Amino acid sequence: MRKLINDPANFVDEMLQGLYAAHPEKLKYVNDDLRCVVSAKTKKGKVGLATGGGSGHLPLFLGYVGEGMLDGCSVGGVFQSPSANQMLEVTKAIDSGAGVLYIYGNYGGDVMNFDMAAEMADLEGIRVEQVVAGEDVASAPKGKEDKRRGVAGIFYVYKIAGAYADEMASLDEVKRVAEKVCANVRTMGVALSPCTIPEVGKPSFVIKEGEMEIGMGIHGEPGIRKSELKPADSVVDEMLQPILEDLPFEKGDEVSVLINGLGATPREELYVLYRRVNQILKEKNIKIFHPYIGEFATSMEMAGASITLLRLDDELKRLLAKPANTPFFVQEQLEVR
Amino acid sequence: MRKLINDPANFVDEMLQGLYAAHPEKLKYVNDDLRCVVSAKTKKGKVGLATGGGSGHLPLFLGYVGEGMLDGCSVGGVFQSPSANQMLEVTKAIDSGAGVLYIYGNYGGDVMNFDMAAEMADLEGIRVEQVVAGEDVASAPKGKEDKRRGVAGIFYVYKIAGAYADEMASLDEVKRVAEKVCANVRTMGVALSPCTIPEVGKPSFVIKEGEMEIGMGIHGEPGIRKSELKPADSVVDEMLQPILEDLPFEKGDEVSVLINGLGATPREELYVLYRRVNQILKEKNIKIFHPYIGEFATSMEMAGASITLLRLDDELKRLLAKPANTPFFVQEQLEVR
Amino acid sequence: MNTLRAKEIKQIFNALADLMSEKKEWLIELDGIMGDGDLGLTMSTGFIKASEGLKDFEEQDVGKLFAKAGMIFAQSVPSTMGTLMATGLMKGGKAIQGKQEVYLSDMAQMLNEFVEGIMARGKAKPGDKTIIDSLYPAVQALKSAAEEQKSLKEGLTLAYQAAVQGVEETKNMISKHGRAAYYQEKSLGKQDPGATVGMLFIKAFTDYVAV
Amino acid sequence: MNTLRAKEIKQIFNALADLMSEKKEWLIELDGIMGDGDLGLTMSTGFIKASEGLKDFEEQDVGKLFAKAGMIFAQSVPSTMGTLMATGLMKGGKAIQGKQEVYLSDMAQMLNEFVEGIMARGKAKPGDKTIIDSLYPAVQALKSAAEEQKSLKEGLTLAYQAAVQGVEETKNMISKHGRAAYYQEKSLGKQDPGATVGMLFIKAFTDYVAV
Ligand SMILES: Nc1ncnc2c1ncn2[C@@H]1O[C@H](COP(=O)(O)OP(=O)(O)O)[C@@H](O)[C@H]1O
Ligand SMILES: Nc1ncnc2c1ncn2[C@@H]1O[C@H](COP(=O)(O)OP(=O)(O)O)[C@@H](O)[C@H]1O
Ligand SMILES: [Mg+2]
Ligand SMILES: [Mg+2]
Ligand SMILES: [Mg+2]
Ligand SMILES: [Mg+2]
Repeated sequence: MRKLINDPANFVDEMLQGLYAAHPEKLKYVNDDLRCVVSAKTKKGKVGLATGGGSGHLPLFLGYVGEGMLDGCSVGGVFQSPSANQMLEVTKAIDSGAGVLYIYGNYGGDVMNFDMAAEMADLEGIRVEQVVAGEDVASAPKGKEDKRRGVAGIFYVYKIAGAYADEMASLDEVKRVAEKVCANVRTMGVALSPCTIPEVGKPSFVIKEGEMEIGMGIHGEPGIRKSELKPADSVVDEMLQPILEDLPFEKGDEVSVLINGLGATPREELYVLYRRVNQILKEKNIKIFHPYIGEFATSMEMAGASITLLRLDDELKRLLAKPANTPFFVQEQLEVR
Repeated sequence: MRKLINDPANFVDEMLQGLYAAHPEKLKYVNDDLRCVVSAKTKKGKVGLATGGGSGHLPLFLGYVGEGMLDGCSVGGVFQSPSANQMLEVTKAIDSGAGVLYIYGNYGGDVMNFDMAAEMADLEGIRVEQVVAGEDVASAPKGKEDKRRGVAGIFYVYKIAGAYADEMASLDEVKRVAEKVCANVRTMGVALSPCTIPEVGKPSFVIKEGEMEIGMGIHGEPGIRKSELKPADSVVDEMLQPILEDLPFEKGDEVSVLINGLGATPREELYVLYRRVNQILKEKNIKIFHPYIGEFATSMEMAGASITLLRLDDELKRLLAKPANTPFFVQEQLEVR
Repeated sequence: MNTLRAKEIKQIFNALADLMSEKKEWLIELDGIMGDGDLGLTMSTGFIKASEGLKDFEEQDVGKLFAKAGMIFAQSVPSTMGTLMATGLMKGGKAIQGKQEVYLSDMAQMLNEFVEGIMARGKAKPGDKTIIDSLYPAVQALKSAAEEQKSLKEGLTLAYQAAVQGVEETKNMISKHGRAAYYQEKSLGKQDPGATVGMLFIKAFTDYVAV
Repeated sequence: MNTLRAKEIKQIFNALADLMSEKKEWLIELDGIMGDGDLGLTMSTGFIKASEGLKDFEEQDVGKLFAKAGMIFAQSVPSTMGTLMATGLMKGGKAIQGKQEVYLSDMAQMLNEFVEGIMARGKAKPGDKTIIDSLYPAVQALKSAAEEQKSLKEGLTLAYQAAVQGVEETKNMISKHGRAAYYQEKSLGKQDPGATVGMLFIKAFTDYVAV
C-alpha cells in the first residue's frame, strides 16, 4: 500500500474531519454524525437534492454538495453504502417543505437503503422522489438499462438537476429533468491498475503492468475485455464506439463530453484522450458544447479513465451552463451559443 | 508503464492539441507553435504575466493561464525547459506596452532560458522583469534560499500577482507583490512512488512499496530522508516542522495552506493530511485563511503530496481572495474576514 | 417446547451472534469469490449488536423484539445483506406484533413476511441466487408443517432441511443481483453466500428448539 | 593550416555532429548518474542541426557562422547544456564578427568570450564542476600559445590537453549547479558530463587541424 493514512479503520472519518476543517463555510454535518453531510448554505422553499454512496470516489459523492448542485450527502465506508438512517437524517435536514429528490448510482446496497430511507421519510411526512443513475454501457447490454451501474455521468445529473432546483423548480419538474439527463448520458471506462481498500490492505483484483481492462467498474467490477495496453487513440476508439451506438448519438447531435480520471492517471493523459474524442466526434458531425476534463468520479489510486457523453437539448444546455460552487467543483456561468 | 498515451515522442504535442480543442475560448497559441500558449482573453494596458517550464506537472504551468492569473506560458518537453525563443514569442504576444513579468521555478535550464529570453525581449524593446520562485525547504538550507527549487507554492505567486496585474498595477508593483509572496511561502514534499517519463519508459528512480522519501522534488530530485512509510499524522509532523521553523511561521500569523497531490494520491488522503495540519496550526495559534486541497503541481503519476504555507498580510489576503477563471483553476470571490 | 417467548428469542439472537462469529471466515471466503468479502464481518457485527441491543430491551412483545433487531441492523450494517436482514426482521416482526408467545404458525407467518419484505426490498425472486433461495423453501416447509399441526421442533427441522437443500440448489443458478451479478455465467457452480446466511439464520432457531 | 575559414568551420561542425553522435551513449551514461541522462541526445541533436543549418548558409563571416550555430542550439535544444552552448556560440561568434579568416589569437578571443558568456549565463565559476572546468583551462592555454606565437595546431593541441586535464579534475569537485547539485558530496569521484562536452568540443577543432 502506498497510502498516506493513519489507522485504516479511521480513514473515512479522518477524511471527513479534514473536510469540515477545510470548508466550514460550505459544509456541515447533522445528527452529530460526520457522515451526514449537508450544505451550509440553504435556500428556503427549494427542493432538496440528496445523494449518498461509498467513500473512495472523491469528488463523488459529497464533493458536489454546494451552491447550484446538491444539498446533502450521506457517506458510507470505502465502497460501502451509507445506512438508511443516515440518509433519513440528511433528508430531514435538507427538506424545507418542497420535498427531496434522491439522486444516486445504481448499486444494490445503495438502492435498498435509499428505498428504505424514502419509506422512513414518508412516515415523517417528507415527500421523497428518487432518480437512479446508471449509464455505464459496459455493465449491461441495451434493453437492460436498469441493470447498469452509475459512474461519472452522475455528475451531469447533479449539475443539471441542481441548477434547476436552484431556479425553484418543483420536485416533479426537477425529477423530470434529472431523468432526462439519465436517459441521455452514457459512459465507458478503462482501468490500467487496481486499487486498494485501506482496511483490506492489498488490491482486491489484479491488472498487470502493460495490460488494461475495458469496461471495468469503479469498484473493480469485471469489464468486457482484458487485453494488452494499446495506444491511447485505439483505447478511445474501443470505448467510444459502444457509447455512440448505444443511445445512439448521431450526426447533428450536440453533446457535452466528460473525460474522467480514475485516480492515478495524469491530466496530461486525459487531454490526449480528449484529443481523439474530439477528432471522432468532429468526423461524425457531433458538436461538442463544453467538455469537462479532470477527476469527477475516482476509485482512489486506480489508473484509468472513463469517457461520458451527454446529449444536450436547449433545456439541458441552459442548465449545464449555470454557475455552481462546491468544495470540489466551481463553475462560472458558461456562454451558451 | 501504465499510461494512456500514443507514441511517447508525441505526448506533449498531443496533450496540447487536446487542450486547445477543449478550451478554444480560453487558450490559443502563437507563432504557429503549440508550445507557445497564451490566454484568449486580453486586457489592454495590463502588465503581461508569463511562465514556462517542463511538461508533466499539470496544472503547472499552462493550467494557470487565464483570467485573473497568467497571460502566457511556454511549454517544454516532459521535465525539460522550453526554449528562449518560445518564451520570447509568448512575451511578444502578451506585451501590451506595460511590460511583462516572468514568474517561474528555480531550475537551471529554465533560469538560463528565461534570462536569455529577457535579453532578447529587451532587444525588441519590451520591458521584462523576472521573479524566480523557490520555496522547497528540503532543497537547500536556510541562508541558501536562492538555491531552492520552486514547487507547488508558485501557485500562490501566480494567483496573487495575477490578481494584482488584473487591477492594472504597474510592472514594478506586480513584481513587488510577487516577490513578497516568494518571501512568505514555504513548501515540503513527500514521495511514495516514482514516476515514468514517457520517452524513457521506466521509472528514473526507485521508491519501494511501503517506503517514502521526505523532501523529494517533483522531478525525483533526492530528498532529505528515506524511511519506511509512517502514519499520515507523523508524516505531516515531519513535513510541517521544517516549514514552520524556516520562515518562521509564528503564533498570531495568518496563513493559507495548500495540500497538493503529486498525481496518484487520492483527494481523500489529502484531506487526512489537512486534518493534521489544521490540528497543529490551531495548537500553535496560527490562523488559516483559506486552504487549497487538490492537485496544483504534479509529477505525472507519482504518489505523494506536498504541504505549502503562505504567510498572509492584508494585501496578499485581499489579492488571494479575488476571482480567477482558468482551464484548471476557477475561484469565485472569497469572503475576506 | 412448542412456543417461543421474549426470553427465548433473546437467547436465539445470542446463538445467532455466536453462530455468525463462528462462520465468519467461511462467509468472508464465500463472499470474496464474486463479492467484496464483507459478509462474515457484517453478519457477525449485525447479530452481535442485535443481541446486545435486545439484552436490556424490556419488551415482552416478540414482534417488537424482531423489529428492534431489524432497526439495529439498519443502523449498524448498511451492506446489502445487512439491509435485507433489517427489512426482513422489521417486516417479520410487524406481522406478529402484539404476540408474547409464538407458535409454529406464527413463525411461519413471521418468516413469510420476512421473505416477502426481502423480495420487495431487493426486487429479487426465487431462482435469482440470493438469500431468498434458502429462506423461501424454508417458509414453504414451515407453512406445510403448521397446516399439518407438526411440533415447533419438527417444523423448524423441516424448514432447516429445506434451507440446506435451497443453498445446494443455488449452485445451479446464475446470480441476478448484487456484485456477483456482474460475473454472470461465471457464478455457476458456486454456492450463494447470502443463501448461506439464510440457512444459518434458520439453523439457530432449529438448534435452539432441538436441545 | 594556420587559419580557419568558413569552409573549414562548416567541416568542423560536421565533425562535431559525428563526434557527439559517436559519444552519445557515453554522455547519456555520464549524465544519467546524477542528471536526467539527456546530454547525449541533446548534444548529438544540437550539433547535427547546427551542421545542417550551416551547410546552406552562404556566409563568409566566421563570427556569423558561430552565432548562427548558437541560434540553432537555442531553438532546438533548450536543455542546460544546449542553452549554454547556444550562449557560448553566440557570444564567441560576436567577438570575432567581421572576420573571414581566424588565427590562433582569434580562436583564443572567440573561446574566451564563449566561456565568459557561459559564466554570465549560468552564474558558475571555475571549480563548480561544470563545462567551465574544461573550457576555462583550454582558453588559458590558447591565450598563452597565441602570446607565444605558437601555430594553430600547437595551440589547439595544448588547449585540448588542458581540457582533458580539466575534465579529470572535475572528479575532485562537488557539483554546485544543475541537477547534480542536489547530490552534493555524492558527486565526488564522478567526472562532470558538461565538462566532458567542453573537452569534446575542443577535440573536434584539434583533430581537424591535426590532420
Ligand atoms: N437484490 C437482492 N435481493 C436479495 N438478495 C440479494 C440481492 N442482492 C444481493 N443479494 C444477496 O446478498 C448477498 C451478498 O450480500 P453482501 O455481501 O452484504 O453484499 P454487498 O457486500 O455487495 O453489499 C448475495 O450473496 C445475495 O444472496
Ligand atoms: N549553471 C551552470 N553553469 C555552467 N554549466 C552548468 C550549469 N548547470 C549545469 N551545468 C552543466 O550542465 C551539465 C548538464 O547538462 P544537461 O544534461 O543539459 O542539464 P539538464 O539536462 O539538467 O538540463 C552539467 O554536467 C554541468 O556541466
Ligand atoms: Mg459483500
Ligand atoms: Mg459489501
Ligand atoms: Mg541532462
Ligand atoms: Mg535535461
